[in-house]
Amino acid sequence: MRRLLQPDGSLVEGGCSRLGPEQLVEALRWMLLSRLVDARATALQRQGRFGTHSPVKGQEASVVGSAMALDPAVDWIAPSYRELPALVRHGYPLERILGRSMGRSPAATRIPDGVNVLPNQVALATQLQHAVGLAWGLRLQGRPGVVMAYFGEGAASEGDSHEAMNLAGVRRAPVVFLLMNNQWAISTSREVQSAGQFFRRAEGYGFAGVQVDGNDLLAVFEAATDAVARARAGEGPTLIECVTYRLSFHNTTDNPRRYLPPGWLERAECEDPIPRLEAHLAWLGLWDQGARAALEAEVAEEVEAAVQAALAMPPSRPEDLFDQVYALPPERVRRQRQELLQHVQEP
Amino acid sequence: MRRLLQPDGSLVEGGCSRLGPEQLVEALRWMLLSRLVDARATALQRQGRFGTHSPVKGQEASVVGSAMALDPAVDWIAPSYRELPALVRHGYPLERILGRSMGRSPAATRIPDGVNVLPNQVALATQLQHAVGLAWGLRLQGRPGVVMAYFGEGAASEGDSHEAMNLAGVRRAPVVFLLMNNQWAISTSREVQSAGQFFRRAEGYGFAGVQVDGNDLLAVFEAATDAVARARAGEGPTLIECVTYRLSFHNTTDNPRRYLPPGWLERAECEDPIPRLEAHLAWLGLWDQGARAALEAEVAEEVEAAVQAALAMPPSRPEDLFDQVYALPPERVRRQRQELLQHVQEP
Amino acid sequence: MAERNIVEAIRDGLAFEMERDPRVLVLGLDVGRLGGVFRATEGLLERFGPDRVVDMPLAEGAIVGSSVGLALSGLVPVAEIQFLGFTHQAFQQIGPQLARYRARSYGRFGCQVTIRAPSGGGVRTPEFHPDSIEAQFVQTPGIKVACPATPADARGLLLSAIRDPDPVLFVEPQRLYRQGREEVPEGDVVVPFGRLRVARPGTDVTLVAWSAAVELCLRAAERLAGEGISAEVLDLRTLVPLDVEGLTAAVARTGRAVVVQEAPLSAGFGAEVAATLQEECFFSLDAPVARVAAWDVPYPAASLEGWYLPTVRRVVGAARRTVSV
Amino acid sequence: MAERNIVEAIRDGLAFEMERDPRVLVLGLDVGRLGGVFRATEGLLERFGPDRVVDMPLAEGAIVGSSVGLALSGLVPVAEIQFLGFTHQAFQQIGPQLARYRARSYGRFGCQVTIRAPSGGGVRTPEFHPDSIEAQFVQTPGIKVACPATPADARGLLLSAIRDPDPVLFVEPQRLYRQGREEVPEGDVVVPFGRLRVARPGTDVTLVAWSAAVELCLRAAERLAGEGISAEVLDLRTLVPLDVEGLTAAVARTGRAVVVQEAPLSAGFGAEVAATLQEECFFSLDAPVARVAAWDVPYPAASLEGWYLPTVRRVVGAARRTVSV
Ligand SMILES: Cc1ncc(C[n+]2csc(CCOP(=O)(O)OP(=O)(O)O)c2C)c(N)n1
Ligand SMILES: Cc1ncc(C[n+]2csc(CCOP(=O)(O)OP(=O)(O)O)c2C)c(N)n1
Ligand SMILES: [Mg+2]
Ligand SMILES: [Mg+2]
Repeated sequence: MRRLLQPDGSLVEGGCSRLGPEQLVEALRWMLLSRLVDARATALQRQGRFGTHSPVKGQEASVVGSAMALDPAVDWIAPSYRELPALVRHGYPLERILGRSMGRSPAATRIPDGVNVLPNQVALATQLQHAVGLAWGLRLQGRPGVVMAYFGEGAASEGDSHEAMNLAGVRRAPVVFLLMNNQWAISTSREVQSAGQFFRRAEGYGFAGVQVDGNDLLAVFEAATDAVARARAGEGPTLIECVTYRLSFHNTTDNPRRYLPPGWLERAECEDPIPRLEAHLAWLGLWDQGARAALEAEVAEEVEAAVQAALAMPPSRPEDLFDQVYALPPERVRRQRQELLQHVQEP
Repeated sequence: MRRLLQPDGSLVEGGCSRLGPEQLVEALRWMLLSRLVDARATALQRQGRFGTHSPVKGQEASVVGSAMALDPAVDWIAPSYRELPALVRHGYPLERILGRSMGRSPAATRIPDGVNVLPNQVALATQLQHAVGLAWGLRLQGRPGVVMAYFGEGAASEGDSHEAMNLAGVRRAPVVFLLMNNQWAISTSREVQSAGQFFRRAEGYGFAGVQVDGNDLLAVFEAATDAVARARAGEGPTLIECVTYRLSFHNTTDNPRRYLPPGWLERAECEDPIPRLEAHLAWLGLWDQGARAALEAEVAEEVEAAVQAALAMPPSRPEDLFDQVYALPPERVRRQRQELLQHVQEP
Repeated sequence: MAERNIVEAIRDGLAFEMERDPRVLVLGLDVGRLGGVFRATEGLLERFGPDRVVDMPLAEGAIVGSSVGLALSGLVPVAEIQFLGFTHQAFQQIGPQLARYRARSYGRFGCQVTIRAPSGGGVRTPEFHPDSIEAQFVQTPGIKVACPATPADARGLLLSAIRDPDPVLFVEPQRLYRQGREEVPEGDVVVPFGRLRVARPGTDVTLVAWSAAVELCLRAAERLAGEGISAEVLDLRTLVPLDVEGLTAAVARTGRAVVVQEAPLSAGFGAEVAATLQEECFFSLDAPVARVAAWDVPYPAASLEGWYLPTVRRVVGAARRTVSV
Repeated sequence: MAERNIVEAIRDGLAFEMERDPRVLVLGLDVGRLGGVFRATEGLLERFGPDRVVDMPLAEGAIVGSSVGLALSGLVPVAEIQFLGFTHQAFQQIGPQLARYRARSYGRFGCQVTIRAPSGGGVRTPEFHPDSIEAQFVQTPGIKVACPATPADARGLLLSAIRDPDPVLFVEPQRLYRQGREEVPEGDVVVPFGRLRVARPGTDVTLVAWSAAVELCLRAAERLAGEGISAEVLDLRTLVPLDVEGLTAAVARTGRAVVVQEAPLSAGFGAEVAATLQEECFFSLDAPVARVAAWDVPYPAASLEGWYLPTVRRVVGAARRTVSV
């Protein structure tokens, strides 16, 4: 398992960081923002004002470190549902993402034109097939993009994950499979998921597989940058397994106390990627209480503004059910739309 | 790639055969029988008296060598559709197999009670999931059986193949995945199928994968025996990739001349496992023209008797449509059965 | 007898069958320590151990496909698919394999397998979780389809499902899981397949439903009663076998029927009910058989589901129109 | 104009679209050098090269799923699934993904994808190859379903399918692939979706069908004509969109209808047709809408298929009974 950053914030022997001071602070900023959104969304959900939320908590280095290897102008993200800061960095405005979970108008919350992000994917591993097709299609058209496809170690058990990776190998599609092994699929532990090592599957598909410390921003960034460079150079896909820990519940409907072994969470919390990156910044002499407070305040303001913007968005309307299902809707569906609108107007 | 038997019939340096003279002749017998059935079934199919046939031709060492590692009293076979001699050896009478393809009564041609063979499987790779469940179930019940599951390198691209192998690893199911890499999936070449090596997938699932010369009966038998022994000892699954060549068409509806590269078939024919095994018997001093002629005559007689027995079986009846679909059929289905039988009786 | 909601009744039914028949085992996602995302298997791991209550890798095809194999080995698997919408991930193993294994082997191998799956909307679940795709399984002969709507039926039909030598898809109404308790027998009390239940008697119009839509129809019938319309509510209980006789006899009595389904209109099981009714009691019908369904669009985000699903108002409207023909 | 059978018409339609629109590419099993197991893509590899005619690894989920991605990238994939029965291996990618991608992204991403698949029985194919499961796709809103029955329609509907910005399942009647030629326009002649075709005019009873069952109905109509019964044959052409207006207008004229499908009876698309007809023209119907279908059992072995599929005799019998009510 590749690691660059020690828990105390120092680099491993001979380790070398590819991120300059500004980028390190940018990364920390995304990570703090993500952590804050998790807290805010959870609170809103408890108040009945937010849909199901799946926190990124604990996995911020994996998400942010991989996303920062991408160029939003040409590269694409095929997300699962636990990659919020990656999407925001890539150009999907935070208020839209929040608004979507708050039942705001789908027109107001959809992915903006020109933002290279696919919709969140709940049907596990299905997005990997789309990612491969998209990457292959870009390549066929001589366009420069690389697709970063996120999935969990649970999703990796689905047939779609195999079919997608095998096809990617055959077509040398410019795609990076970013497997976030956070040790849990709801209550199912990593051992129940597979008897093998996830990153080793790549070899069977004829491309490189690497395992990195997913709580080490520098290691994730390094692996992702290399993979993106390879993909861009026409050298095909890479599977990156980020070994990390889910530090929160699976989602807001879950109660991990029912199944986490005693002490597991406490041990996992020692690996929290945020203090580790802060320690690194401090080790580099770039960090102090003041800097931290300033960044936290900035992030808090941004999140609050996004929440307010989301609340101010127009609500969903009945016709939203119909308006973007078909480009050319069948007559029967048109009639059903009319029927609904009439029905809604009746007392 | 593991190989024991040289093309000239000698053993490789330090190679050692686990098969005694009788077993070698038995193996050759199954292989010749299989080859003859291919010819006979194809001829019958051309006359419109036989359904679609998928020849084993070229793959006899893989099929027979693996099947001979099994104990039909306790072990199971989960076939695809290209393993005829394995099924016959395991106790599914040849005349029944042939009768099935000749439209004879399903009652007369079904797998006999007590014969541990699953039905032929046309929906590629689905049988692997059944094989794992069966193996796991046997283990849960403390029964000694091992399941040998056959599939092609094409079927290995299906999601079912991944899900089944991964589950087998987790449950340490006593199953052997026998991947017959015959280089073709209809017209799709091995390179289009995967950029990786098939046997290497096993490592990703946490169990052993081996690649053997699938035209080398001794090597296949050795690998299969080891795998069966491991499974029986509770050490879990093995993936065996038999590298072999499809020396005939995909099935009787196929015309490989449309897609085989020039010279491919001629080169592949040099690897024919039957002459190789005969050369080995000769090298051991166990084989001559007379012995061959006697064995061929014996096999011919057996095949002919099976064809005649199949022809003498009762034909299918309309009620066969209904009689084994449900153990407890819905009323509507019962009424449909009556309706059909009435309809059939009407002029 | 004890007061139980639907989840409790299912849990109790599972435990009862596991106690009664050592061949029965439960497998699925998170069914062990967690007790299932809806707690339907809570306590079973502790009681029956990890060989009979099995957390599976995250692959629906493997859950169903290995259940086929477990059944071949002589066991009686009860598989849980976390939400009915995710049976699509296992479709190749359900209709063509599980449902047909007896036919494929001409009776040599049966598959005594139950697949349990929560279904239906109205509880603000994420995408794919609320999809009502039960009709798709009626098109794959060989599997039976049970859709209980009450705690007693949930337990009684579950016992029938597990004991049925044929495979059964057991669709559970997630919206009703914890909505209301009723007396549920504790012993060996099965509810047979293929016999509908009169959920509320009535004389003017017959409302036909299954799963959570039965509850909707009961509310509509209440409202209709206030308008002087006596609506009978039929709960089909099982779609396969379909109680054609009970259905046509009941509708022949009122001469008017409204079929209510949570699935989108087109090619839903409501179409089968309407088609069958007009075939079987055409001359007793005073009005066309009406259908109230979700619209022919995908299940929407939570904020839109109230407009998507059939409502009491729409059922009442259809019943009113049907009665006034 | 040229005389073509259905396979030739499809091949010609594919080539025409690939020529017209450089974004169109064809992918599937054995579509390249072999030209597809039915030769529908024969010659395309040579003409358009391996980037536009792509042999895929053997995984239906990847064929459909990567088609979604190819469409997202701006291309227009025409995917071939070797037989409709094997769409079950890709079900999670069809209804919930391909069909819904526009809805899921609220219009940000459409999927202009056509899935072609041969279907239907009567030609002694192995297990799963002849399954008629088209109704299952009608239950997954967002995808259109075309079922041509003639060479001209095969080409004209295929052009419509490929150009439709919505995804289309294009079901091809394998029994009719090479059965009979007709004049097929060579130019840019599309057959629009949602307009049924009167395959044979008649006045006493309306036979409704799609795909290969249309040909069966034509034979039945011929036989009925000999008995003095004038049967009209309607070819629905597309199940989604369904030409409800054309259908009800036609059946209202005769007052009698028989729906014929190759799929098993229960919950087949024939149920939707019957349910719709009785809803829309109840008071014009002189007899119940009859259904003739395969039985509610799995598609059997070749030796049994003659007893399984609907026959001319059964269609004639149903029409006779319907007319005599
Ligand atoms: C196909 C499918 N099956 C089941 C589910 C229900 N489900 C949602 S998340 C989840 C666990 C996913 O675990 P993993 O892939 O490791 O991702 P993580 O949640 O840990 O990020 C499950 C089972 C689903 N969404 N999709
Ligand atoms: C799920 C599925 N998809 C497609 C087919 C059609 N088909 C039958 S055999 C075959 C090729 C199989 O190749 P391989 O697995 O290598 O086995 P082989 O025929 O070489 O023994 C295909 C595509 C099928 N039977 N099942
Ligand atoms: Mg996980
Ligand atoms: Mg092969």
